[in-house]
Amino acid sequence: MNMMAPTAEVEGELRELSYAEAIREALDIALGEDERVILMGEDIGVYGGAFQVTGDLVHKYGEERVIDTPISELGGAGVSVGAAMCGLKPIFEFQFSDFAALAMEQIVNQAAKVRFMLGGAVSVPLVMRFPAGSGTGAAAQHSQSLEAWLGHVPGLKVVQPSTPADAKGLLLAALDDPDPVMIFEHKLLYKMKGEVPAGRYTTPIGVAAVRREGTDLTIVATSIMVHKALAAAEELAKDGIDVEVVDLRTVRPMDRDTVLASVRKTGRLLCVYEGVKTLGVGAEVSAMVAESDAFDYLDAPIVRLGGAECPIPYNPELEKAAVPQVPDILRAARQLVKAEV
Amino acid sequence: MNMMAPTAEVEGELRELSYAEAIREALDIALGEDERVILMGEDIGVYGGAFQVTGDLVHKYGEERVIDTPISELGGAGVSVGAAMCGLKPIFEFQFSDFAALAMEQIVNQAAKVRFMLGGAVSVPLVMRFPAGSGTGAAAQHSQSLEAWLGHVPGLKVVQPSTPADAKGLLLAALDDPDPVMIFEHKLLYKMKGEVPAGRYTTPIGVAAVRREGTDLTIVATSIMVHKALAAAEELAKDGIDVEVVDLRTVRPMDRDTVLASVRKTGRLLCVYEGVKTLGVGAEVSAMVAESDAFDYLDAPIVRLGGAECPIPYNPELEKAAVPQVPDILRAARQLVKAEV
Amino acid sequence: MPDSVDGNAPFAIRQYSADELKAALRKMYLIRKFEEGAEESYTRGLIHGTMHLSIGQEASAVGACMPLTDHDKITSTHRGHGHCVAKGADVEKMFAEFFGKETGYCRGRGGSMHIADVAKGNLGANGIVGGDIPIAVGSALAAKRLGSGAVTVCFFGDGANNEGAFHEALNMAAVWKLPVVFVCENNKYGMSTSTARSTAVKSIAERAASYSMPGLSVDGNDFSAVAEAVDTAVARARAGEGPSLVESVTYRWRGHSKSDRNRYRTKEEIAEWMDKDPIKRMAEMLLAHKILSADAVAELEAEADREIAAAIEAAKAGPDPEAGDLTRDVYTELAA
Amino acid sequence: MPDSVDGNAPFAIRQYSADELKAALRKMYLIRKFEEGAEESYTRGLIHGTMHLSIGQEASAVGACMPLTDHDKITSTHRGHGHCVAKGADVEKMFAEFFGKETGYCRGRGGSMHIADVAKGNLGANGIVGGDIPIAVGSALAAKRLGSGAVTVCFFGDGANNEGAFHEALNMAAVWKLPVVFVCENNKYGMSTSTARSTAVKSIAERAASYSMPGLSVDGNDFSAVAEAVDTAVARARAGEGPSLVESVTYRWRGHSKSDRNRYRTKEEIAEWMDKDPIKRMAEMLLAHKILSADAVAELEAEADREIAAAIEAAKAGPDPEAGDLTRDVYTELAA
Ligand SMILES: Cc1ncc(C[n+]2csc(CCOP(=O)(O)OP(=O)(O)O)c2C)c(N)n1
Ligand SMILES: Cc1ncc(C[n+]2csc(CCOP(=O)(O)OP(=O)(O)O)c2C)c(N)n1
Ligand SMILES: [Mg+2]
Ligand SMILES: [Mg+2]
Repeated sequence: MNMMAPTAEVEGELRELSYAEAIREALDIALGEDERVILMGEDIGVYGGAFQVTGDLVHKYGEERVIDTPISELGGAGVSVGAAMCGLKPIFEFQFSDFAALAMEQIVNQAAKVRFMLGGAVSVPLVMRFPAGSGTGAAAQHSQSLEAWLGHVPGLKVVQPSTPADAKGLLLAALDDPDPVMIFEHKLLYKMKGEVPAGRYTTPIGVAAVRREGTDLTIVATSIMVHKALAAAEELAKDGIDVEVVDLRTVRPMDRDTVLASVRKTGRLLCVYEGVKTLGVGAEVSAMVAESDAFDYLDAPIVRLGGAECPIPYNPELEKAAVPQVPDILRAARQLVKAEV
Repeated sequence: MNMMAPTAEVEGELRELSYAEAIREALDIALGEDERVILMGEDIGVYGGAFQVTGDLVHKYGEERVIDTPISELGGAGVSVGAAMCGLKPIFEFQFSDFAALAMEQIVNQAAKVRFMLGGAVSVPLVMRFPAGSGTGAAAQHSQSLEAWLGHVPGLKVVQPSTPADAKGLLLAALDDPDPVMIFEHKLLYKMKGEVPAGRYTTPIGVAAVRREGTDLTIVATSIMVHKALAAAEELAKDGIDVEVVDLRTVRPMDRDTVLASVRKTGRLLCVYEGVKTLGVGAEVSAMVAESDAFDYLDAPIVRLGGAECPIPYNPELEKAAVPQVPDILRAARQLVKAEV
Repeated sequence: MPDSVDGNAPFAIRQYSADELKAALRKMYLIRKFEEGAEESYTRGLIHGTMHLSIGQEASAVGACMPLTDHDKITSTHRGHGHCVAKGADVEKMFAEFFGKETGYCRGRGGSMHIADVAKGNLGANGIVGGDIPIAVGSALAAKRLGSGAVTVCFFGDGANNEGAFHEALNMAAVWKLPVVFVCENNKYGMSTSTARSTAVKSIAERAASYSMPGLSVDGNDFSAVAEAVDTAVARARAGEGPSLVESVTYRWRGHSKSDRNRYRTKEEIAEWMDKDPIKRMAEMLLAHKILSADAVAELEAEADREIAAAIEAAKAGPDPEAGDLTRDVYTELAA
Repeated sequence: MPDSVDGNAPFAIRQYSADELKAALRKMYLIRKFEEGAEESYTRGLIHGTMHLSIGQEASAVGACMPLTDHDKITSTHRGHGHCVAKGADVEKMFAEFFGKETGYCRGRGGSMHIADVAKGNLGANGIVGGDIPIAVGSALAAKRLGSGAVTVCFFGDGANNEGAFHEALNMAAVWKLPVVFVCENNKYGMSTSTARSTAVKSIAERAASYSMPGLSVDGNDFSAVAEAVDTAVARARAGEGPSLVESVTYRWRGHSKSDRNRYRTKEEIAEWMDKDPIKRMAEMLLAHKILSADAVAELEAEADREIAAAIEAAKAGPDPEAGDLTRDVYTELAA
């Protein structure tokens, strides 16, 4: 069984698509079925997006619906918030997730809070897409993984698809959601291929996926780290270490049940994520487990592999060293299965 | 022994000052001793600051050194970064920490990273002050505790003084630090009085303080929660529960040694913080302990009390319910000492 | 314009019916009395937090809303009570919000700084200076795309015009020719900081040129002048010709918020502006053009007093939110 | 101005010595060749990541730096190689940075997008569009406070002028009369988006009026015009009269970055601008005014070629950073 394939309930014919193509297909479906859907972002029109995600959609739907914004992240995000409050369903692309630092005000003080502050008088059906992560040699200001910031904010939902099928399904689920959903896409995944069902389907927000079943150790990984964890799991299987890999998929709200069930089974937990280790997503996964009844099942400390405590360096070797790699996972996993409380 | 008093090494005569007065005293010392120090912020001049922290300093040092900025948080923060790179030592006040959402770009992409990106060619000796927290009836956009965001960012140091003495000492330490230091001050503490040594002294960044020794349970608390934890500890002592209260003081770099030593001693950990529970500071404290050798000493799950998963509401009763209060700590602590792995 | 009206009369007299003008004056009194009532309630400890009063700025709020229907939208600021009343809100529900009641406009979750009346087109006050400007542009984008015909009036202060959001939002509104009117209420100070000390341009209306949109500065204490300027801008917006910037020069009599000690301005300056009371001016205009008698004006004022007193009492009696509802409305509850 | 110089000659001819002009042309060649070399190195896989070439904009970078000494500062952008060379950087250390070497300007940590030369007053390229504008104002604030006399030239693009940071920073610089010159290199596009589609004003220089500062638009391919405009602005800054905005209208011949397919502009447009080659124009001016002979120009170009080739070889040979140094320079190491 291919654990990376879409779940059984999905009916559409399966095709091999890249992650970027899968997102584009979701955008195409969204634009096609609902006039209220608009795309906003920098260079998403004729340029096709910095990572060619929007591609030719502007030619199909026109400049009025695939809107190139000026380089004005705060204002652009705010326009999308106002438009969402007033009947549109904007899908806003940050060219790099790092530039969200310019728009935190509108994302956090406005989009996330306006429904609550107004006592439920409005909803903000807004989707934002954040190309994130390192590995492209773009250095410190174009390589961050900032999902933990938004994961800290009530009012937002935050997802990190790791496969083409989920990239499509989560985007369509985000679109159906009446509240703001933030999608962190890893830039190195855009070219990754995988099976994607045709037609419309949604991948539920808030539900993790067990990508590989195992009994000795649970790895909870996010985004591109899911693939590294699976590669490590194959290696470890050769040593007789049977790893369960949980793809967290959603940072907020976190799927407590799936994570805890896995930890109860394996008794060991390794969290692998690319964002900076301190206060990154794995900190929450660890803390959630440590305060749950699954704590009693733990046979070893909870280990985290996160990004190094530095900005992402330009030099390619340093850049690789700044985020967890397969050998790091192997090392941590081997140590962890040896450990005994 | 008064555990909230400044540490023994400090020599200055002790006076009762409010937290705001202690900060002002530190600013006064800083401005007085070094011409390169400037203050920047909104309404910090004749108005004296929204919380009257800067007070009359503008009259003593002039408008050229106590600079009222326009309402331009991003630009103002950026000016302070540039000034710090070029020989000044700016102390920048955000009127409310919430407005830092407008300046995350300059704080995170510039101040935190420029030294690293330039291979060490510059330092950014910048201090930023963030009045934070709820309890003033100012609702969702004026009540947040966002220290976890900055705690996630390498290149920054992040502190949360809980006493007047530390407010002064940490500010002077921040000023001596060659790198950007972010100080989160709780608005409800500004009027709190405490003993403050006269003259110049520093409180080390990165060092937690054991505010109360105990053997049954460790509470790691931050900012105003330290006082709530101490109040709860007094209550619990009546029931024979002996609580150790650790004031974290610094979010980044976190004082691993002090926290772990306490947990090794008590075997039980409760984290209390005002920021939203998910991905808040307590998540890191918990995860740090859960992956350390102190894990072996744990006799119960690690419990966190953090802010509720909602924006801060205006209604005063709801507002109180949105952050941990003494009864919540009592309840959690009692449950925790009963728990047994 | 009724035949009987003097062609040289002010715009408002020419443009609006006696009933409309009377309703406008009534709203101005209601704002004034509302805020005095709010102030008194605060002093009595009925109100939590702080508040930002717009006493002295009533002509600006009411004048700017004259050309709007309930279908049109406004976005508002921390100093938003006037905008809210001007857009047709119910003062009892406003007080209920101030008192943190479940019956308030925001069910007690928002308070003064987030007061909204979405049904009447008020998308809400905003606690972030300049935060509402891009949101107003988004509202206008939605109106254009959906062909709703709605115009959005975006209120903000002189202080807000130095925020990056102002620049980015006005630029986009202009590039996309959106139906939005930017109304900058220049009351000379952003908190304690005067425009002279914070704003590198004489008149904020001049900044319109950076966005190739019309910019007009008017006496914000002159109801008719404000109504005329905004009317022209709204007509332009409705005609698909894009945004405008109107600077409404006015003054707040009270401090910035409850904690203000007024150290940055003189008593004389305040007194001078109190002499320019916009309500008095409006009443005098209606008297001069025989729209209302002195008695009718006095009766309007007395009515407003009674309405406010009754609203306070009724609002006080409303239920508090349930503690168990703390996290309600963080997300939209979906029907099962 | 030497006696022999024609009073009607262009500013640059009147203002600068032959040696200075020759050095300027040399820098322009060096930029061109540097970027061609970088491009080739990229194609050969020697360079990681992407790069933004300024070929076609050399007159703007070099012209704007003419009035500056090493004591003055610049802040630069993602398209910053030209600024860096213009401010006096060593091309070998620049290549070493591109190759991720320990010997690079940023010890291999920054790459093309963060190249800096602090010793020469280049505070660094910035990967955040508009990110350098407030930083430049901070640099100017420091200069004013410390009385250093330094002027800061802040480079940014037409796209950056729509960022809120632009507005906030220019406003503060004007209010505080700081010694900074804003040089907007308008190359007609922010990535794929033309100024017509993104910027609600004809000429970016017009936006200076919003900050009551002088605004001047010049032909950015005319070395002398750029030098003259910036020289005036620098003099103003040095005299304590505050900031200026200079718009330098130019064009980038290459795509925005390595991934650009040039779908948003025509081949004709590119060709038209290639005809306006600023280096050719500069050389012609120097020939016309007999500052240099054709042979001398050719020799300058050949020298630049040799210098670049040698720099690439030398840079390649530099050491890579140590893996163990990953977290070095996150914080300032204090001497024990
Ligand atoms: C982004 C932001 N910065 C600062 C504040 C604090 N603050 C609230 S109102 C105000 C002054 C606003 O001035 P102006 O825009 O002129 O409006 P006015 O209060 O005069 O009506 C300030 C500084 C805020 N709420 N939001
Ligand atoms: C804040 C931010 N937004 C977007 C980008 C992506 N980006 C890099 S360069 C660029 C175009 C900048 O245009 P302009 O300012 O005109 O400079 P040019 O590239 O033309 O030299 C964009 C959109 C960025 N780096 N930073
Ligand atoms: Mg004002
Ligand atoms: Mg450009």
